[in-house]
Amino acid sequence: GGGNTSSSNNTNTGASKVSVALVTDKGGLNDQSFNHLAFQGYTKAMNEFGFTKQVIESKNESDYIKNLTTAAQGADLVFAVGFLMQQAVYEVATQFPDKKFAIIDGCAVPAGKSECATLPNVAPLYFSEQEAGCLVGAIAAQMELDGKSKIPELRGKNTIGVVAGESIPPVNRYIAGYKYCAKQVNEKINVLVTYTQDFQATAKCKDAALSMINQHQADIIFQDAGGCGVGALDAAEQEGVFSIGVDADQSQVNKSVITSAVKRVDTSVYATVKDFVNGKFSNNPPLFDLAHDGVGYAPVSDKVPADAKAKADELAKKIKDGSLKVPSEIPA
Amino acid sequence: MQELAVEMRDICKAWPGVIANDHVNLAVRKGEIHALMGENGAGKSTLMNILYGLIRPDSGEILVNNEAVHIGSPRDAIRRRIGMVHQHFMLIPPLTVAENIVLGHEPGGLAAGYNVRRARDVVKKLSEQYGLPIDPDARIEKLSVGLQQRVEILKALYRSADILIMDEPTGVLTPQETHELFGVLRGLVEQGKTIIFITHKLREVLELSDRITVLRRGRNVGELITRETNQAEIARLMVGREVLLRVEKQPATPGPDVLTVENLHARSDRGLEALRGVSFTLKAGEILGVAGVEGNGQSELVEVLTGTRKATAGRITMSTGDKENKRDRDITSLNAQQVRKVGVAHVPEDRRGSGLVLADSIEENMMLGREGWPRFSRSGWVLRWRSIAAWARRLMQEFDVRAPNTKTPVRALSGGNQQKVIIAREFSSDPRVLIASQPTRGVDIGAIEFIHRRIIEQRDAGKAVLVVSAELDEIRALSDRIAVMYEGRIVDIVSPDVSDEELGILMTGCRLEEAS
Amino acid sequence: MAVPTAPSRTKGSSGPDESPSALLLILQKLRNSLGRPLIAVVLAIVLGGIMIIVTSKGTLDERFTAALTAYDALFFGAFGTLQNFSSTLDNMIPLILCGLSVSIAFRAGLFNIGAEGQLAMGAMTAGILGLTCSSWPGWLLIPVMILGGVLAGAIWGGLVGFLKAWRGAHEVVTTIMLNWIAFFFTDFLISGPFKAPQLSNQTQSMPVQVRLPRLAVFYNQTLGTFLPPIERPEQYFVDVSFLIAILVLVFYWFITARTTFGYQTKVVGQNPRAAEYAGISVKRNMVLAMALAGGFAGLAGALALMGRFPYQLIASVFRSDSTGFDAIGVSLLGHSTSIGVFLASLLFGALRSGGQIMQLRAGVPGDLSYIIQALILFSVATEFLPILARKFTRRNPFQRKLAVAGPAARPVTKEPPQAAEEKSARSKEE
Amino acid sequence: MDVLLRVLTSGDLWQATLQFGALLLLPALGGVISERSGVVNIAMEGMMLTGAYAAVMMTLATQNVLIGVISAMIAGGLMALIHAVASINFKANQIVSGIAINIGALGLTNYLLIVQTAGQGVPGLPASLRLPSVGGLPLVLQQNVIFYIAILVLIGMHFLLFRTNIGLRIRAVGENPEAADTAGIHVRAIRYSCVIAGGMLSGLAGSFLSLGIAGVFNANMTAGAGFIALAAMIFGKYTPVGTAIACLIFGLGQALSVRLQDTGMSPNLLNMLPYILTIVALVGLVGRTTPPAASGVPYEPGSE
Ligand SMILES: Nc1ncnc2c1ncn2[C@@H]1O[C@H](COP(=O)(O)OP(=O)(O)OP(=O)(O)O)[C@@H](O)[C@H]1O
Ligand SMILES: Nc1ncnc2c1ncn2[C@@H]1O[C@H](COP(=O)(O)OP(=O)(O)OP(=O)(O)O)[C@@H](O)[C@H]1O
Ligand SMILES: [Mg+2]
Ligand SMILES: [Mg+2]
Repeated sequence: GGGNTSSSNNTNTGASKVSVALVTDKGGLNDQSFNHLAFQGYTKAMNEFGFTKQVIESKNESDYIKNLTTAAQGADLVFAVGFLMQQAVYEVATQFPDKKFAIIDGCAVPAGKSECATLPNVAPLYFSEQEAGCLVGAIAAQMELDGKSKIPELRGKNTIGVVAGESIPPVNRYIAGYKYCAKQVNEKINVLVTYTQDFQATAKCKDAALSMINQHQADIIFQDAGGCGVGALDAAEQEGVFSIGVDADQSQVNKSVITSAVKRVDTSVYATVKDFVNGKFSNNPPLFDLAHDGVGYAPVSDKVPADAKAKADELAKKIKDGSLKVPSEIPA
Repeated sequence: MQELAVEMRDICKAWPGVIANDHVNLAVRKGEIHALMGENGAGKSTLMNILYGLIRPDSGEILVNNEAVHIGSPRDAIRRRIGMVHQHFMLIPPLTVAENIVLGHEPGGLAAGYNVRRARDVVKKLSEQYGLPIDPDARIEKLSVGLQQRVEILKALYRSADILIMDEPTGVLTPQETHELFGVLRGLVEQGKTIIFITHKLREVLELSDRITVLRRGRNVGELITRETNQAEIARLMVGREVLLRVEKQPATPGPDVLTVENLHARSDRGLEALRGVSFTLKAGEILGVAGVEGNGQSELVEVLTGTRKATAGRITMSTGDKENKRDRDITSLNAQQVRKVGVAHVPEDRRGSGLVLADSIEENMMLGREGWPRFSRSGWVLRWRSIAAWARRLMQEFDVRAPNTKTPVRALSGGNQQKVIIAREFSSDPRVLIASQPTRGVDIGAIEFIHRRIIEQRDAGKAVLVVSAELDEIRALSDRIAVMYEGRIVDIVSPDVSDEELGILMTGCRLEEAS
Repeated sequence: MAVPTAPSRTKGSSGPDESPSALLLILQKLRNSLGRPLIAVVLAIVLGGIMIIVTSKGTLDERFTAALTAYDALFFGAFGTLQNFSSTLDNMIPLILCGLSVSIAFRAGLFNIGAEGQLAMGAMTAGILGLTCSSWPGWLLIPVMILGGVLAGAIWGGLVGFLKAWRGAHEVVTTIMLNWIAFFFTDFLISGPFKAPQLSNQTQSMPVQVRLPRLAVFYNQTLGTFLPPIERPEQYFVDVSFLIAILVLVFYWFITARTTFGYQTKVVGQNPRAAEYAGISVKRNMVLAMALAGGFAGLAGALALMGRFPYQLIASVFRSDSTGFDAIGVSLLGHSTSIGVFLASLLFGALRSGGQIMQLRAGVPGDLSYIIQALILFSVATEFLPILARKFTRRNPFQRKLAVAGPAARPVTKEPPQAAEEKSARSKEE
Repeated sequence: MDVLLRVLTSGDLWQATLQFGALLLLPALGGVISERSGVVNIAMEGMMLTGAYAAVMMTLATQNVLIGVISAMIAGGLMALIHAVASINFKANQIVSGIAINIGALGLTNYLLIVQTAGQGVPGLPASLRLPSVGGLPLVLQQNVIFYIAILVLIGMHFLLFRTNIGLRIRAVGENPEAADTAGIHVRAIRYSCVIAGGMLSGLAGSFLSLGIAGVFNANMTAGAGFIALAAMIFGKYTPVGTAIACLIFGLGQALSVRLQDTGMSPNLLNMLPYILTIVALVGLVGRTTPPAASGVPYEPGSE
């Protein structure tokens, strides 16, 4: 570019001096999950604060450290998306102490260790997926309690399911909350879990959901498998039962979605940029939980009876006031 | 002036680096058998492929029945009633005879279902009409070459060809089959068809054709009337020098037995009994010719002898060559490498299929099967390219292999030169037993002369030589004794002075004394 | 399914008009082997540029600038700084090794789609050894891990050769299936028995003594004690396994060009019937070649584990890694020769590292580098150049050929070549 | 054991088996016809992915699912056309060309997805823009319409290849193009048609995946299905019926791997099932498979 930086769209504030980069994990921007959401938050911040877009999609694990380094060389704030980048963030952040880093779903972990290390320039952005999972689990369980007579689409077997991708921490936290709170609400409920070991092969997730529905008469399916999981939503629609979306409000994705477990990655990214711009970057950001509005459930559809929604709200309140602790490990 | 069926004027065709046809003219009269002759690579096939539309000429003009025509593809040629039997059969092995014949012109047309019955009827009618019996439902891959040849002719006739091009049709035929074929061709001419006939065999030309056109290095070097010429003149025209049509040789001076074969049995690829008790001995310094109609176990015999096929019974022993130690060595169950090691060299019948790796260079082919020998590698493991190249260079010179250098891929050599590569490799390995299968198949007279001389040299150097050939002329010219095979057995071993008739009788499985 | 056969040593040298001068020969060879791919690369880049122009926004001028910016970034990202270049080199390591894996199989006439699975098994085995013998000293454990990786890959690859030799099971099917089996099996081990406590889907990092140092660090510790040392060596990502990859390239060259084994596998690959005639065991060579192929890929796995941050095995990594497929392109682009594989790896490695910088700096999705990769493969594969050249000279080929095969060339074509008969055999070979 | 028995006797398992089978069958049949004409096609994966992408994008653009399906077939056909031009006219190495298509298709769909949707991904399709399933039948047969089309294609292709004159010509071209040429057959025309038809079938499979099964387009949503189809084609000895059986075996493995998770076995180990099943079947039952003789060999008539 020329020396005269009179670029047309960046003229609003002095804030155009900030530069922010986003490094996705191997899922890429099209993952229909946290990379995608992070990019949405990033875009929002970009529009507001007027920095230039600096995004790298990693193609495999060996790219993480390279891409973070490259990003750190050109940006003041670098977002690393995904817990798989934990070690790489530690490595790069120690090399660039004057640059700020934020990592979604993780923290800086020195190679060879498994505990987080606290670095002054790394903000770990954690989400209490289990709390979001809990709320949608409560809704599902209450609907099962209400039963077929009230909600004719149900199969009447008091069975719900989760179609999960791979067994990784964020996924398992969702499942943990879902199962735990479903049992809280409805002791006898049967919660099925299937891992498809895939976040992309839509057909596989659809089949897994169909199997739950047709074999076990599950009638509310929580998808927890990114792009693959869209197939599970579709299975529910096809069989005339219900589904629950994940990460974002997926009611637009499929008609069968009654609500979604929401994880506001976009908000967290946006908020972090905002803090950074305002000079308030912290290496100890709040846990993005229910209390901080980091997770939650999306507006329910009209298929959800009022008592189910009420149940969710009741649990939400308990969680917020601390009287209910949702485990992050899947209960037996 | 007789009417012309085909006239080709000023045909030029260049391939990268080679001019195949250089202003060639050819005139073929209606109703004649016109022979096209020339060395390997003279451009005969190219010229005929141009006439058949497989190759487009760079320039030149084609007239069919005195009418200038454009032949852009075989479809055009077929429309002009030109049929061609290619040097290499254009058949599809897994399909049946009927399918092969009607292919491209199926009864019912393209859009219809394939009608087995109608195709079969078509073939039956054709074979009756022209006296060429064949089973329409047989798969091509199960047919003998002779029958495949017949299918090719029927294919052309089915497309109602009036002008029939035959590119080296006798190259792989037995004498009997050749004789039959000639009968058929004469019959076709009587029905008003015109035949263009390519062959390397002078005798056949003199026997069959009316007129002869000779090509040399892409040029038309003469047109002869068969009645008025002789073998020597044709050969001279073809090669451009005098050719010895018969190799001189001294009577053999056989030494001790080298190879002894006792009661050998083996199965063919299809699991049939191909050898049913073959026994013979081969002496140092003699050539034993194996004659017989193809498919009577000759191929299997050679394969068993050279270690590429397992014998099911019987014994092959080889003398150790050691004067003091007279114990023989049993080589029945050795593999091909081991057989080579004990001193057996092998010129295979299918040079392109198994004797050479076409994509590889001459030098690489010169060590095929012997790469572990000290000349080519250190301790059988690390190749010595310098020595390999030097060796190849020497052999190329010694055996007159014509190619730019030792790194030329053998694919770019002519058939004759490819054969010389194999001959060079095998003959130079200082074997004690030399087995040559169809050593001159498809090569021109110049090369035949050369190869024959080399074989006799080997004999005179005291090697035991086994020659298998479908060419009676060749067998007769080379052999000191002739073994005739029939249905997996050696019917008799006779001297080369027996008459053609007598050999013919042996080849049908009768012994001479029985017949007389 | 036919497998493209390995080229013969004779590739560059053809035509009677060749001068015997060694230097000229080399130059000509270089032109023949490099010229075409180079033009292919240029063409691919032009097409990719058109793609950017079509899909970006703004006036034509802006679009054009966008394309230029993108390529500037691409090139910069691959070669622009020493650091970027080191990333390119780092990307090359598995590409070289897996490229050789595909190549050796090609030479034996086998199509190895299974490099990725063999790589996974190699990495897994090395990892298991590293984790279970973590108290061993580095000088012992490093070779043991590498050997273990090679061996595991060799077994996984050899199995393919064995199934083919024993039952005729087509290697394309078995390699695809074994890939997935390897992916799920390693995932099972990584997220099961060997999972690091408190981490998920990952094993512990390998013990410190087996982590291969970065090349720059290594240099500083060795040559750098005499020569000027490199500052901040840790930011150059390529590690010493690059040297190992180069050694393996030399090894491959030696095996294929200098040993009877290499010669025999080539014969087996090009003409199994000739191999039979020559007494070369087709089955044995098939198994050996596949085992060697697996060994190369297994080595790639072990080295990636030991040489790359974070020195641990992560579940589902192998499945989403495209190295095994890129390697097929590398191998074919490089004509299965060691130099070719090296250059093709350089190209692919550069596109990989450049592509990400391109996305970062020019905002063009990094996937464009995949599109360019595909375009390069296409234009190399189609060999459109000779065909265009022929079309171009078609106007008067006869005169031209005369010049080529003119009087001077007569001696070598004295027995003029001929063809029709060979055509089917020949085309089969190609 | 109980679980296994229950699973094996459930209609749901067989329904899923058939669906996975059909999804693989279409591209595999595309491979069969291409290979039968003598052109190796390992690019089913890429053609499927392109088809899936085109189907969704065109359906969204035109709000017409039929146009979406046709676009998918055209997109697959176009990819195949590239392959055909490369392998037939330019005598490209057909494996390289196939690899290029696979890499290119993945790159292209991801690239366009980001460019076209500004990184936001495509929305799910409403039911009206979906390929419908056939209801009112026994569970096993309640399949998407494309399933039934796949069955028709299977029968049609078997009939075409082995019972018609066109099929005779296709097989002839695949076995010995030179012979076919001299018999007056237009080799290039046949090869072009077969390769493009194959691509269209892969494209159709892509639309089955995106419009029928998933209702959305995801990055790399084929996730290797095209390669399994390739394997199925070889496994099935390049015959339509054999290929169908291979697809079923694989589909069964796939369906089982999800359903057997009830046994508490590791999902990772269970996921190996379809692949192991295929190898065992290949080694145990099928053995040697020989492709059409001229497969992968560019045909160069003497004139070129
Ligand atoms: N790829 C190629 N490029 C250039 N020339 C070739 C190529 N392949 C073959 N040739 C030429 O074709 C000739 C081989 O032709 P052909 O097969 O007719 O040999 P031949 O001598 O006729 O064999 P036969 O013994 O069967 O008569 C060689 O002389 C060679 O120059
Ligand atoms: N397809 C081809 N590509 C390159 N060169 C060819 C080709 N076909 C033929 N030639 C060349 O044309 C020349 C003439 O070949 P042609 O096959 O016509 O010879 P021929 O007279 O039929 O020989 P033969 O008696 O061996 O059959 C050969 O020397 C060969 O080099
Ligand atoms: Mg000829
Ligand atoms: Mg010839």
